Amino acid sequence: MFDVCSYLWLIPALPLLGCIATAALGPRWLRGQSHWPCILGAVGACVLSVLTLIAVPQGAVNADGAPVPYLCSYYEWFRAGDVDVSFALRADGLTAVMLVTVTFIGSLIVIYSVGYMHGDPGYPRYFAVVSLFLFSMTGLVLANNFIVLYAFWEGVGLCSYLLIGYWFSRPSAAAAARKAFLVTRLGDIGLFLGILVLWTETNSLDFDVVLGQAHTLSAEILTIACLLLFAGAVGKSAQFPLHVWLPDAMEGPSPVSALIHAATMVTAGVYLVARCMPLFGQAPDAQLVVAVIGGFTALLAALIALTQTDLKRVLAYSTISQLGYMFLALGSGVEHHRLAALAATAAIFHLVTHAFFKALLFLGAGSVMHAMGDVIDMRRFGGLRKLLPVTHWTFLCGAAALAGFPVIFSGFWSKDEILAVTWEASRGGPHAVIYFVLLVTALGTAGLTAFYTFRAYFMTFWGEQRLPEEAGHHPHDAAPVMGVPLMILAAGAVLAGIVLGPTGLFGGFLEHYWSRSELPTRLQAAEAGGHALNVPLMLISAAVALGGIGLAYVLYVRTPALVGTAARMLGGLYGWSRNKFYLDELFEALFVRPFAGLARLCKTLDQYLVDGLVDLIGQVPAFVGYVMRPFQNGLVQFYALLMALGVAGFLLATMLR
Amino acid sequence: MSPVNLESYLLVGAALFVLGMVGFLTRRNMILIFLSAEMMLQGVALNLVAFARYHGDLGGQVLTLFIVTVAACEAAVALALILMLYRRRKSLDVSLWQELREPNLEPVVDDEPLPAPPPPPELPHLPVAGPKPEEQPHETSHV
Amino acid sequence: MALFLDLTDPTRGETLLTFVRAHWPIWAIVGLGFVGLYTLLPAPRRSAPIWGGLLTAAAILLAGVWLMPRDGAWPESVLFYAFSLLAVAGGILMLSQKNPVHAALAFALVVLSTCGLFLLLAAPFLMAATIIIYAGAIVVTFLFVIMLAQQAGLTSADARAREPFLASLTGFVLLGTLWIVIDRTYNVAPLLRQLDQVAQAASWGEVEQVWGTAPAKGNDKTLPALEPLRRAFPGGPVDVLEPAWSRKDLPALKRSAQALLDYHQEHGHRRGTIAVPGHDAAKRPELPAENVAGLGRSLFTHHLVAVELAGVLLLVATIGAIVIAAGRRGEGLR
Amino acid sequence: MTEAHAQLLVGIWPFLVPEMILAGVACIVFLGGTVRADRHLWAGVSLLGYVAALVALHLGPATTTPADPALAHAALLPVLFDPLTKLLQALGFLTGILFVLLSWNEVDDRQAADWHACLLILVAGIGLTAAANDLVVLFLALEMVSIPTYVMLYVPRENAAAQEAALKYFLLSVFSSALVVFGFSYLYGIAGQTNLTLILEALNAPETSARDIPLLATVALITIVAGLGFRLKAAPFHFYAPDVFQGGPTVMAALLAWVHKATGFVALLRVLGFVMPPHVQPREFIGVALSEQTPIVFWFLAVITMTWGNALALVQDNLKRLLAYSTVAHAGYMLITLATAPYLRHEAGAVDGVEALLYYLIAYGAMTVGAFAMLAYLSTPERPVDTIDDLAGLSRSHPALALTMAIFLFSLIGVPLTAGFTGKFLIFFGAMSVEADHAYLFWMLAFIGVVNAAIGGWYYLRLIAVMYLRQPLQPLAPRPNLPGLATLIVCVALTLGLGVPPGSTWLLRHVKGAAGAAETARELARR
Repeated sequence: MFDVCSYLWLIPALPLLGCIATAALGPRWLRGQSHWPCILGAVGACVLSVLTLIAVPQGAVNADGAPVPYLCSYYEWFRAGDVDVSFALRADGLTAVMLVTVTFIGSLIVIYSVGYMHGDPGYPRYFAVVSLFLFSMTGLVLANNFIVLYAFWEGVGLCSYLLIGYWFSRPSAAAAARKAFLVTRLGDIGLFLGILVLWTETNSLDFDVVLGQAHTLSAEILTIACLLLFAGAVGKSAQFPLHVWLPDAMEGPSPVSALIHAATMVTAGVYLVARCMPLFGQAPDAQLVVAVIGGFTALLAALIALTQTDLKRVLAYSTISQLGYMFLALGSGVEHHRLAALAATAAIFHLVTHAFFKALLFLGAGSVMHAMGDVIDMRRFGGLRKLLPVTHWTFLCGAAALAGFPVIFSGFWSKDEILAVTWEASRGGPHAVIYFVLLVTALGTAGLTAFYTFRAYFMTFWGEQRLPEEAGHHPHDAAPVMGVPLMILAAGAVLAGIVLGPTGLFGGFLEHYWSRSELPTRLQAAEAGGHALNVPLMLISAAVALGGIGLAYVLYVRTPALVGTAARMLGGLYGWSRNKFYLDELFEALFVRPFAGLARLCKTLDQYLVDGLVDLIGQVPAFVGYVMRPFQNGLVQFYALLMALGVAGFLLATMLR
Repeated sequence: MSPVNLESYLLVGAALFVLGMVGFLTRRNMILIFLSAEMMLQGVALNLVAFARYHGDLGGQVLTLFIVTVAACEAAVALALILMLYRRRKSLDVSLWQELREPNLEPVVDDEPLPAPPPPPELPHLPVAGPKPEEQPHETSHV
Repeated sequence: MALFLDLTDPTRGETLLTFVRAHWPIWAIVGLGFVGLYTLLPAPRRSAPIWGGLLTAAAILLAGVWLMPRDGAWPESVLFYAFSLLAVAGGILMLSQKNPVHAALAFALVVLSTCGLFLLLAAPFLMAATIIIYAGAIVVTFLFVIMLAQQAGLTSADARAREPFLASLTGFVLLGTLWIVIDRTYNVAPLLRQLDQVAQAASWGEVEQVWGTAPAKGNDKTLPALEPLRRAFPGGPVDVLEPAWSRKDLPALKRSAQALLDYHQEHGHRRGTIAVPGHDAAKRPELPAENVAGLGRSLFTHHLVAVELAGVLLLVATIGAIVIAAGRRGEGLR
Repeated sequence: MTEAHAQLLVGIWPFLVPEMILAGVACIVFLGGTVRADRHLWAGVSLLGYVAALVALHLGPATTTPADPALAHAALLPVLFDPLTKLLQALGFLTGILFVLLSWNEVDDRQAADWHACLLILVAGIGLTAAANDLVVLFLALEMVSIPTYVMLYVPRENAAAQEAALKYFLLSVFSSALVVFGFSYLYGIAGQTNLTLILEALNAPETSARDIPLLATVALITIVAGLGFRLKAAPFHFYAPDVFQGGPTVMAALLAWVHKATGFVALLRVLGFVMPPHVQPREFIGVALSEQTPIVFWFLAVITMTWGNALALVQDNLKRLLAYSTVAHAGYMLITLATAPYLRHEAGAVDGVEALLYYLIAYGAMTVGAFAMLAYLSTPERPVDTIDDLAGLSRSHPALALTMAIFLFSLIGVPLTAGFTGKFLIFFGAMSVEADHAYLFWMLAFIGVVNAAIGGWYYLRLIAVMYLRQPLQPLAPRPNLPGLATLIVCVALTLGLGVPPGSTWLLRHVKGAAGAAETARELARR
């Protein structure tokens, strides 16, 4: 086995090379073959990531018996006094897991894109930017200090901007790209300031140093720093109130939605908080904020998803909701370091499984779109299960995983871990009640998730077959280049949970790294040893999930049959029975209305209040510019007047001090 | 020691400076604007010479001398520049030069009309032999 | 500057109100001038701005009274008042004349009166140079241009001032502040008055009326007037004042105040002199009598570099003016 | 006039050889221009002039050193050659070379001689501004930068817009120099000396309490900052910039954005005493820079400037106007350093305000000159590049040029790996590491700066998006232009090279040396 450092730099470098090659050769020479550099880069990075994953546990161990991360310093960026920023990469358990997830899913999506983007005029551009994204994302994960992390953080934001606006000729795409950029940039301000605060307090930017000094910082500073860092995560991971950009980001190509806005980039915030767990673990107030925002976002996004008719938007809101889950987990790691480790592990576990099934769902949605002639409104098609068998089955796997279908599917296991962590948090500590409320919310959200997921599934694939005109006469299922990645992802979505979850493979691998001494030491050690499966909680969550699925089934599949039976039995009341609407209405009144009303309320609030607020923040500078414009009226004497006023004002003000 | 105190000279200097500044801001004739700037420099020169006297140091006079020199340089450039600008717009009004400004702003124009000019003096009745002097067209308010 | 309020010494903090109130005569005079100037500035109007003229004249007069030294009018004082009246009046004329030719001539008047002031200030060479360069060259050339351009008569632009209100308001604030700065820096009369009151004080209460309550023991608060006194009497026996004050020793304090007054008498400070930190006023050098030679020596030794620079500048300006006016131009540069 | 002083006066001439070369070459070019109108010839000659000046600078005497105690009053000379001067001289000559290349094919044969000669004089003025240790020299050096600018703004083009730009610049420049000299007159009044060292010494006389300057000096501070703020393009003294940039030649916009800003800042450093000559005996220098009032003034100036610049840049469509407002915003970031400089602790190697300022100035020069050079390169008379829309689809037609422009813009945003990021990093970290009683004020300043930088990102990114994400309206057809290309290459190399080591460390070492003189002053002030 080679030394890890000898190939670690290649993981970002290969996609970068791919990007350069595609950009340089693509438009002129490669054209339709522009995907090759990108695929090679992604697959190469994936192989190396797997190597890293294998190598990491075999590394040296420290006194506590925990593996020491590989730190590979390649290049000193700049040194200004005691600030020393170098291009050091870091390989430890967290990094390795993230790397494998990013590069594996990235590779599959790149391959899928070959079919999906076929014939698009911007083909080379697409692959160049996707390569650039992989470079930035792997760099972000590998960074060993905050500034390098920040650099790549901006890099992924840029790629996201370019890819959302990929079909720039559509005004909606341009607007969405702009919105995404502005809104995430708001969060980035917080991140940058958080880094500044940490630097002024610890005089270092290295993860090891900063996190190792966490216990020396005062509680206020720690809380402020954590909240600022979390602001960056809120922006990037689309949490309330900065979540508004993500649904609009669906203007980009579907594989992009799958890769960036579901599986990888949006999880950067989760990664950041997990990476800084030693800080957060000692700032319970900050963690409470994280948990509350996470739980609230999860519920809010799920409620909004209930009424969406755009398939990709349903998935986008579900992404926001699932990210909320992850933050809920991260915020629950209070009280003792064992729980902090568990929390981070649960969040990352859910991140991994979510990456699989959400990428799968988006690619499935893309496949549907592909077949339907780019129509994505679920009201305009239906009953596609015969027509698109591959898409249907793989989508079903993804939906079941997202809904948390018990035992088999991965989402069940990872979601359960999150619930377990929150349960633990609600058993003691100052904010136990809040955590208990959050637990209940999370359970409710799980039911909603199951419902809207299967609503989308049933509306798309069940019922009688309906096709929009745009689909043409013979819509075809995914070609092998698209189908195979779907199947691989489906396998992952099914198996990842049961293989890694209950067996403790994942937990064992990752917790190992968390139990290192850098985690909160001033907190009491946990009384409990290894983490046992919380069977009652599992049962409840399974019941909730099944309930949601069942309700969706009844409402969107069973009802016609129900109505038919009733009509036959009550022969004379045919006319009445023809109006199956009554039943619909009844169901609506009983079940759907309350939720739908809530959902509509949330949506309205979201659209007008939060969205408006965020838009307002974006508009403020432009408005200020608008107000200041008349000063620039072209009259040289007016300019001189303003100068003179400036002098007089400054002079008077200095006198008055 | 002069019976007139430094304070008085400084005040006159400051007054000239401020008057020059106000002139710079209000007069619209390019030449007068430039002369107003020169008046500001006169105020500065007065300050410097007064301080030089007060401190018994020639440095202030030297600086004044150079200020006068530079003013002469600027006057040369100003003269050439203003002549060329006059050639284009046929006016010394600085407000005619406001094409460069923020887009979608209206130009600033004089709205208030000038009061009616005093009636032209009675022309002496000329004998028929001489050409009748042409009426001067009245300047209308512009830009 | 509320943001920085806690940065500042609370004893020195001033609000706009107290700042204006403390110097109300100055603000009143400048305010008169402001109103007068505003009405005098060219504007489309029917009658001559007589009121503006009166107000401005009153402001100038009041300023003159304010500046008038207490100890009699010397010939030099008379000349100073004459020249500065001419200078300021010329400046106001230049601002208010609608006819640009008259305005330029008013500027010539300003230059000539300034030159007179230069002469009073022992700068004959500068006087000659300024007359030759400004009045002789610049003003005449510009008059030439104006007359060339004004063949059609007065233009509407000359009859209008740009932003007269804001401009004169700016001038008002600026001049008021500058005057206060000058007054605070160079006017020792208030300090002398304070010292006199202290020297004549019959009880400690009278001292406290002037300088406020003395600190309790161990308090490190200093005499409020100490800093201005130090500035005003460099080298003078200022430091004896403070111990006496903090001990509340009235006789000693009166003695010290009297000593300072005597020092002031002896060193011939008049109202409005002094305040050069680090320079003993008594030993201040006088300007050399031979102005031209002295200037020449200074220019060609210490300031030789500057002379060379000025030469280069003149060259560039000359060539620049030729290039601009003669024009070897095209549309080359974007 | 003592013998030693006379000796010293004679001794400064060798230091002035580079400037003399430039002035001499300028004379030759001025004269020659009347005989031959050939832009290649005169650009070549002035290029040789700059190279000769650089060589002379390199071969010439080193800095006036403090080694000899007899030379202690070298600080009383009207010009000073310390590391800061040397740095600015070298920078100025390099700038000259860059601008000769940039304007090589941009000026007509007929004006080439006058143009290049004026540029030579202007460049000589840069070094002299940094060298000035006397109000007289400083004033003349500043005018040496201004007067050629009037000519250069006017001469190349004879259309109404260029004339208007020249007029506005000229009038306001005269106004601003009047403000500056008014401040100078009060500074002179405080000390009775025109020598800057003596003035700052007088400001720090034992009678004055620490950190408080006389009222006259406060007035001088405000008027000088206002007058030089005109050059820095600090709000509210910046109003001419958008109009002049839009109406004047692109090359001049680049010159105004970088050279005038640099000279303004260096003049501020000198006249306010941010940088003291190294061989001044370590007395307790307070100067104006370290007074209580100065940081407050710069605090507000920085906030107003960056906010104003960024807010108005957001609503611009004209490229040169946009870059003008961007230059205003960048002046705001740089002003942060002047507000923080007096408070920065100076631990071994920490970057203090003056160093950060110099670093950012140089970085900013590379990127902004590059951006303007790109506009000049892309523009042709038939197909001018005026508005943002004109850049549409640049990535399609000229991928390499689009990438270059993107690099400049990224650096202006402050994206990591570019010089702009490193510079911003130094500025903001400097503000964050203030350890005074009121450190929170500087944290606030840094916060406002970061928010502004974030807003600023938007309009630069808009340009990138237009280049990369839009169809061209009418394809650009830049003429092949070797010197123009060379300018771009130099600028992009500097933008990238100075952002990462070894470039960044190299530059930091140099600016540290140049600003090193400030160290003594600050150390003493903190005691």
